[in-house]
Amino acid sequence: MAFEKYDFTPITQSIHQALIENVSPLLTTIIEWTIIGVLYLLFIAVFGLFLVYAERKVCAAFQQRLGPMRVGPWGLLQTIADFIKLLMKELITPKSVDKFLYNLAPFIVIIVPFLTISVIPFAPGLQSLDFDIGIFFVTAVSSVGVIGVLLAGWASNNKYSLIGGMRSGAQIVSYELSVGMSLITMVILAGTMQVSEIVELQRGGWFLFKGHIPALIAFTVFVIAGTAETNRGPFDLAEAESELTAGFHTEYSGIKFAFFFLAEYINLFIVAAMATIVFLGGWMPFHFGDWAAFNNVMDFIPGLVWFFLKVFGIIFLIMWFKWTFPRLRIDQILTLEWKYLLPINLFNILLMATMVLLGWHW
Amino acid sequence: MGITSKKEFEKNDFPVLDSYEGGSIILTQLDALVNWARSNSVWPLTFGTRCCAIEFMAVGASRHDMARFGYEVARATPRQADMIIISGSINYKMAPVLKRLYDQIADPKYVIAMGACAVSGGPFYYNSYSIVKGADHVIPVDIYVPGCPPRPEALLYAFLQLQKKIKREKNFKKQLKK
Amino acid sequence: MAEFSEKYIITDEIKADEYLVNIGPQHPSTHGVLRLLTRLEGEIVHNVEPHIGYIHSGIEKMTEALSYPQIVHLTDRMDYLSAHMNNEAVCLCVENALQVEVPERVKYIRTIFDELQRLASHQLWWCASGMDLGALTAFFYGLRDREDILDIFEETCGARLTLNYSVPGGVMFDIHPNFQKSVKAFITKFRKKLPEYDKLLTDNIIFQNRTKGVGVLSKEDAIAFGVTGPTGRASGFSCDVRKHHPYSAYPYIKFDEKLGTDGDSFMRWKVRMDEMWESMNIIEQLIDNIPEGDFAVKMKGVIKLPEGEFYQRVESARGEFGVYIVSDGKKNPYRVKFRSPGFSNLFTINHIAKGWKIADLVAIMATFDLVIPDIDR
Amino acid sequence: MKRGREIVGIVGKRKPDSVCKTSQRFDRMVNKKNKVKGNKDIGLSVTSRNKEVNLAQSETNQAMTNEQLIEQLTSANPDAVVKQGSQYPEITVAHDKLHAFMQNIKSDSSLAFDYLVCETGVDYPEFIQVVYHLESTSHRHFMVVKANTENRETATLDTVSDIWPTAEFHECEIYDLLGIRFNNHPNLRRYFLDDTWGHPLRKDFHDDIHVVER
Repeated sequence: MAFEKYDFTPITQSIHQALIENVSPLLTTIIEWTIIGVLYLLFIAVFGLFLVYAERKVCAAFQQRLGPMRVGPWGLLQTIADFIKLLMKELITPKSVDKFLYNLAPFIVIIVPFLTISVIPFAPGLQSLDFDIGIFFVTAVSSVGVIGVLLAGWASNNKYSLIGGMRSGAQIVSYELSVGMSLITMVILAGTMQVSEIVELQRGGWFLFKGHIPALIAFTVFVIAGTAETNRGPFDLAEAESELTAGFHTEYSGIKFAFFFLAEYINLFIVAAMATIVFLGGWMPFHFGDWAAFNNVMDFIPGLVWFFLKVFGIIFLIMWFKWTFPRLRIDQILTLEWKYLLPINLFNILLMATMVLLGWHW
Repeated sequence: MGITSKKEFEKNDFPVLDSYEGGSIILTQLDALVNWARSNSVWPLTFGTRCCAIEFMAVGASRHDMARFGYEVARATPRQADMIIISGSINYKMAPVLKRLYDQIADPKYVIAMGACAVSGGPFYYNSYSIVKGADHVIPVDIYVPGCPPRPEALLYAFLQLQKKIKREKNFKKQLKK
Repeated sequence: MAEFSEKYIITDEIKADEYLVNIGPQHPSTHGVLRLLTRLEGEIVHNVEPHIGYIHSGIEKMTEALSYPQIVHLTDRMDYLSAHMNNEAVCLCVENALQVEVPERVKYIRTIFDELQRLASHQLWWCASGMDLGALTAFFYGLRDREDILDIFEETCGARLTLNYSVPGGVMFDIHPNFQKSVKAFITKFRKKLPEYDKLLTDNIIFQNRTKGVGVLSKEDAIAFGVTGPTGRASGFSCDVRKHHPYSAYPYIKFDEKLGTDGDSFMRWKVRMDEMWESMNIIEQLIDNIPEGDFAVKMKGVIKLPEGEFYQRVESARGEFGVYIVSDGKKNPYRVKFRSPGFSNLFTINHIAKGWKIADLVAIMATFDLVIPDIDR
Repeated sequence: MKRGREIVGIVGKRKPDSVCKTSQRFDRMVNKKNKVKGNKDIGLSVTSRNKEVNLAQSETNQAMTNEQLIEQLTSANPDAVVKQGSQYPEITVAHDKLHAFMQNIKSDSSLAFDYLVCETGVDYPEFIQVVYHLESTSHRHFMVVKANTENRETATLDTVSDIWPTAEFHECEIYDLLGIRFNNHPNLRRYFLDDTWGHPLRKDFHDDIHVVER
C-alpha cells in the first residue's frame, strides 16, 4: 500500500547493518542501546514539556483565557523556561525525611514511562522492543510507578504526603485491574499480545469497529481507568490541591518535583498511546470500506502523523475530563472501580469471548 | 529620563547585557539564560489574607489572566513556589507563620507586598494593637504595590517590575568571586 | 514584644489510631488564614477545632478612637465580599440613632447595591467552592461574570471591592448616568449565564454525589448555633433579616425567602444558586423605579449620637450582620460590636463534619462560604 | 422583564401603609398572572416562602407586644431592672440569677427565645456588662438582656453555653477581649490573642509597643 513508503525499517536496518559490519556484535548492541536511550530521553523531555504547554493552552481555552503568551511566540517557550527554572532551583531535603527513600522516589516514578515507552510502535519500524508479550509487559511495568508514589508519600514525613500516597496506592492498585482487563478483552479479539502484530491485524479496520459493542465498552472502561491510573482529574486525589496542598509531592522542590510533573504527562501519553494501539489501529490510517479514492488519500498521510493525531485526540479527551469534572471522593473512586467497572469488565470479557468464538465480528 | 521610542523601552527592559562589564562570555550568557527562565516562570504561592487576595484571584481570572506572563501555576505548597504575594495585613499571630512559609520556599524566592496593609499596615496603622505595620518587618519584600486594594492592573505591573528585577541578578559571577 | 507561642489546645485525649493534621493557616481550602486542628483516623474526621485570630486586626478597639463616618470605612475591610451591606449597617444604625429619615432615592440605591453585592459575593463563592471540589474551570467562569458587576461598581463609586459608598445620611455621590442601563444589561446577560453554572456543576453527577447528604445541619442545630444566611436557610431556619426586619427599600418589594429542607451541602449550594435568581428579581423591581431626589441628607459636620445603645441588623451575603453601638454622647462611640455571620457559622464545623471524610470537610467548608477577616475582625 | 413594571405605583412620597396596600393589590394581580404562566423557579426542592412583607404586618406576627413582653418578664422576676425608652425591650438581670432567668425565657413556650443573635461585653468603670441580644424564631420577639459582673478585677459570670451552644464561642471571644471568666464553660480559651496579652477592649488597656496612637 501507499503508506508503506513511510516505513522506517530500512533506515534502522541499514544502521544496524553498518554497525555490525564494522564493529563487534557486543559494541553494536551497546551503541544501539545508547542511541535508543538518548532518543527516548530526548523524546520524553521534549514531548513532556510540549504536553505541559498543550495542557496549559487547552485549559486556558476551556476557561476563556489566553494561557502563556509572552515567552516565545504564543508562549511556546514557556515550559522550557519553567524547566530551566526548576533545574536551577534549590533542592530542599527536609530534616526529618528518610533521605534515601525520599531521593529514590522521583527516579522510580520517572523510570516507569521509560520502560513502557519501549514497546510503543510510533510508526512502521519505529519500535525498539517487540516482545510477544508486549501488552502484558506494559500492564506489568506500569504498576511500578505506584511504588514511587507510595515511597514519596511515606518518606516525606508529612501527613498530607502520607494521605496522598495511600490514596494513590489504593486507587492505582484498583484501577490496574480495569486497565488490564479491558486490554485482555482486546487480546482475546486479536489472539496475540505482540504489539506490532496487534497493529498489523488492524490493517483491515480498527479494533474499535471490528469488535463493535464489547470493544466500545472496553474502550470506555480503558479511558476511564487510564485517567485514574495516571492520577489525573477527576481522579487526582493523590495530589488533591484543595485537600492535601500537593499530596504526595508536597515536600519535593526543584527538579525532583519536575520529575513527578513530567512523569504524570508521559504516563498520560502512554495511556493515550496504548488506547491508540489497541483500539484505534496504532499508525494505521483510517479506511472506509470500499472507498478507494478516500482510502488512498488517507494512505498518503504518514503513519507517524496518524499515530500522533490519534494520541492527541485521546489526550485532549482526558484533558477535557480534568477541566470539566469536580474531583471524586476516595470511597466513590473505589466504589466506581469495584462495583461498576470490574463487573462490567468481567461481563465484557465473556461477551467478547462468545463473540470471537461464534465469529460475530468483522 | 523619558522613554521616547519602543527601542529605548526595550533597552530599558533588558539591562542585563549593559550591566556586565568584562567577565567571561559563557557565564554572562548563562546568567542571561537562567534569569530569562526565572523571570518568565514565577509561580506564586496560594496565600491570601485579606481583600487583596480577591484581587489576586481576579488577576488570575479570565479578564486579566496572569498566565500570559508565566505566573500561572499557583502552588499550594511553599516548596514548589517561587513567590509570595502578601495580599493583606499580617498580624502578630500570623507573622511567625509567614516567616516560616518564606523559609520553606526554595531559593530563589521573591516577595510582593500587595496593598496598603502589607506595605505599611494601611488602614490599621493607627490604634490597632495586633497588626504588624508592614510585612517587611517580617520578611524582605521585593516589590511594593500600593492601593487598598490595588487594581489588578497594578499587580500585573508589579509582575513586570519583578521580571525586570530578576533579570538584573548575577548568579554565577557571585559564585566565582567567592 | 508579646510572643506568640504555638500551642495545641486539645479538648480531649487523642486515641491510639488518631493523628492530628493542621489544616491552615496557609491552605487553599480555608479561604484565608484559618487554622483547623483536625483529628483524623485514616481519612475520617473525628474532631475539628477551628483556631482563629491569624488575621485579627482589632477593628472594634480601633473604632473607639474614630468618628462615625470613619467607622464606615473600616467595615468593608471586614467582610470585603459584602462590603456594601456592612457599610449600610453602620449607616442605618447611626441614622436610626439620630432619627434621620433618608430620601427614598437613597433607599433604592442602597438596596440595589446590596443585591449587586450579594450577586458578586455569591459568584465568588460559587467559583471558590467549585475550585475546592476540584472543578477548576468553575473558578474562572464565576470570576468572569463577577467582573461585570465590579465594572458597575467602579462606574458609580470608583472602587471595585471596598466600596465605601454608603455614608451616614445617604450615599457618597449620585449614581452614574449609565447606572440603570448597565445594570439592566448585566441582568439580561447574567440570566443567560446562570444556567451555565448549573450545567457545569449542579447537574453534574460527581458533584451531586460529593454534596448530597454530606454535612447535614438540622434546623434545631442551626437555630441553636445561630447559623444564619443561606447556610441557615438551607436547614429551614427562616432567618432572612430582609424579610423579618426589613430595612431600606426591602419593605416595598416582593421577593421570596429561599428555604431549604435538608440542610446538607447540596441544599446550601442550591439555596445560594436560587438567591442569585432572587437577587436579580429584586434588582429588576427596583432599577426602573429609582425615585428622583437627593442622594443624601445634610448631616452635621461632627456626628454625635445621643446617649444610648443601638443595634442594627442587616442581611449580608453570608448571614445576619449586626452592629451594636454604645454611645456616651461623644463623637466617638463608647463601644462598637460587629456581630459577624461567619463567626457563628464557622463553629458548627465540628458539629457537622464529624464522621465525614477529609474531602467532605472541604466540601462543607466550601458551602459555608466563610470569609476569615469577617470572623476575626 | 415585566416584573419591573409591576410596582410602578409605589414610587413617590407615599407612606409605607399605602405602599403596602398597593403592593398587595399588585401582588394579587401578579398571582393571577402567575397561575396561568407558572413562575420560573429553578429551585427543585427549595420551598419558596412568599410572605407579604411590611413593617406593620411583621409586628402583628408577634404573639405579644413589647409592653406585654416586659410585663410578663417583670412579673416573674420582680428585681429585674427594665430600661425605658430604648430601641428594644431591655432587661438587666442580677448576675447570680442570670442562668435561671435565661433558662426560663428559653423554655417558656410563650417567650421561647431560642436564637441568641449576639452576645457581647461592654466595659464600664465599675463593672463589665454582658449584653445578650435574643430573638424568638417562633414568636419573632426581640429582646436585650444585660448582666453586670460584680467588679472588673475578677469579672465572672455564669455561662449560657448550655442553653444556646453558640454562646460558647461568643463567650470565648468576650473572655479574650474583655477578660470575663465564665463559670462552667466547657472550653474557655483565647481565640484571637495569646495569654501574654492583656484584654484589649478594656478601657484601661494600653500597649505602647504595638499601638501607634493618633
